[in-house]
Amino acid sequence: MVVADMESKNGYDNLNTIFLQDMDVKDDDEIVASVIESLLFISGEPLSLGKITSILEIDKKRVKKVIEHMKEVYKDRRRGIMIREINECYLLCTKPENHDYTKELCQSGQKHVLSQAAYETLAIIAYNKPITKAEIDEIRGVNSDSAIAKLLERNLIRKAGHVNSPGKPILYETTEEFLKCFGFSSHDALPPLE
Amino acid sequence: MVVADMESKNGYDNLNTIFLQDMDVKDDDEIVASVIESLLFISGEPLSLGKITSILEIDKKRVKKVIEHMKEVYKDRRRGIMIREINECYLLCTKPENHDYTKELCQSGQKHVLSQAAYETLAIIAYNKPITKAEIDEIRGVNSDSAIAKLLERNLIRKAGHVNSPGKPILYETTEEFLKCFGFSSHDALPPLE
Amino acid sequence: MSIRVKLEAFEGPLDLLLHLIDKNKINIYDIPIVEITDQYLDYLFAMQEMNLDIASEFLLMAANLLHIKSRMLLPKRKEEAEQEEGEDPRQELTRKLAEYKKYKELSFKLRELDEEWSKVYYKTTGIFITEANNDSDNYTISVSFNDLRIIYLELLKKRQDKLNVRAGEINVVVQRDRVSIKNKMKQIQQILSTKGRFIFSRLFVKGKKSMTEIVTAFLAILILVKTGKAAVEQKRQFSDILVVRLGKNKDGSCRHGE
Repeated sequence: MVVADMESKNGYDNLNTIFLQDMDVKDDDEIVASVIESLLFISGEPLSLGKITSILEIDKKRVKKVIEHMKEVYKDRRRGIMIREINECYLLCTKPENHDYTKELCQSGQKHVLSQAAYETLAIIAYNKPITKAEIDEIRGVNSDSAIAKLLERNLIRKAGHVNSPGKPILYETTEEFLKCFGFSSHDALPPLE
Repeated sequence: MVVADMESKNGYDNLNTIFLQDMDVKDDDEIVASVIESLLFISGEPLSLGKITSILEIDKKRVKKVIEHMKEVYKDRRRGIMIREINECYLLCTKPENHDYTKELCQSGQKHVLSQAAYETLAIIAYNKPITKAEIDEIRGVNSDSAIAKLLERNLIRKAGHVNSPGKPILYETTEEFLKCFGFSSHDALPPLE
Repeated sequence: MSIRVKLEAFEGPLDLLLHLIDKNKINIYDIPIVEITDQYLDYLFAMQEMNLDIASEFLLMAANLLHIKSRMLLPKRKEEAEQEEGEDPRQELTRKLAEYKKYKELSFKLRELDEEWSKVYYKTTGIFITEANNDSDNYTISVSFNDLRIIYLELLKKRQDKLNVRAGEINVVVQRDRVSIKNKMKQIQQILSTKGRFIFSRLFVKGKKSMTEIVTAFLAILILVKTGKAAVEQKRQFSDILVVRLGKNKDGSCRHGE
């Protein structure tokens, strides 16, 4: 690469000293961590374990191990970002405790609060997916049409096929957006029911 | 509120432990560093010292001091990102030594490529700004219309007024985006020609 | 007023029943069905009085409660009582209430998590890398600034006399209007030695294309043609004049143009 040939000059943010480092991912977990941080930083979307593994060309177990270690390191209070895991995909986000400051940069606009009905419906779907509207209505004891519409609109739930019975009722399930919005790393990470 | 009564459950990324931290920027540089990292992370644009200062409500000198310290900390080889300074504005970017890996994420759509004509034109403008198109054409010996258009579109150069002569030719100069792309902290930091 | 707000806030009959159970500090597994039914009906009457739209589910539950109540009050025949040992008429209601209660509590948990995690922000834009150009114009390369510097130095070597070395002196440079045939010849030869050919009109800076300069350049080219150092081609009348190098290169080789 061209960059490697750069001779030492002032004014480029000490880029040269950085270049002196030897890069070999093969035998250095520190470099693996550095590359993962770079990758997560540029990726807007959650980055899958598979993708990271294929870019680094090292095995999944090692990537996972390094990421777990990184998560610990990010807990340092000097850090303003952290790693989130969603269904074996990873992404960076700001730490919630900095919200008083970060919110000033993000004109969050209107708060997207859901209704109590929507939260109840969401809870029922999350723990019983896939589930039909009739079953949800049965548990809630009341019609859940508008709650389901709202949740679909917010992409927190999605249709997951039909039941093979008369009327072919639609099944619903929670989405990855649900995991992202509610801080779960996977559907298995939901708090136990009882 | 009901929420407050909820007991601690496993399975949601230990957010609760994070929330336990007390936040007071006023007397803790570590928290200032954390907030700055959060802010730089979410800001797509370079963030000015003034903006950071106004959000944190602490004085500029302290912000600068913390950022200087952070820059040192980012040199840790485990880190994959670093702080760039451009005209008293700051932004996060990936470390260049991870380029072999990061480029794989940025393939189609985000590669750092311009035509030879555009690079020549850019080099001429960088060292001679402000400069007219005619002068650029003269140096290159060919018409630079499309190169200039491309550079303008990429926001690497901008119009910098007119020459006070017949025809009022437009003057061009390089932008902050240019500094950002080529790793300079200010125009004074360009490598000397000889 | 407060009762009205309360009524509208109930998500459904189960929610209302849970409220009553909670208010009366009742064990959900041993509901005093007579009291609860009476209270439930009171709420419905209140709703009716306030002309609230009572959802059919509320009425259905009322019927259900009354049915359970009647079954509880009716004396059972002996064998029937033995048969139904353990099968409490309230059982189905209790099961439903317990199930709903579970999700209602979870919904509070979700609300809490939603609030907390909305304090987290994700990166959306601002990648450090510039966008690719999809145009077909020339080849593409990836460079550092040092490469730019080299590109520039090469250009500089080729066209040394054409450069205003320091930024800021631009106005002087642009307004420079002194042209001599000798300088023009030198300039043209320099262009020819690097490019091999050029289009006559491109020789001029648009803003300062003074008549003197055009004439001077034209004369310079005529001299070069006359001395065998250049040739001119013009495809049609008034079309651009192409100036082509003739004669030797620095290395002694002889070529015509590029």
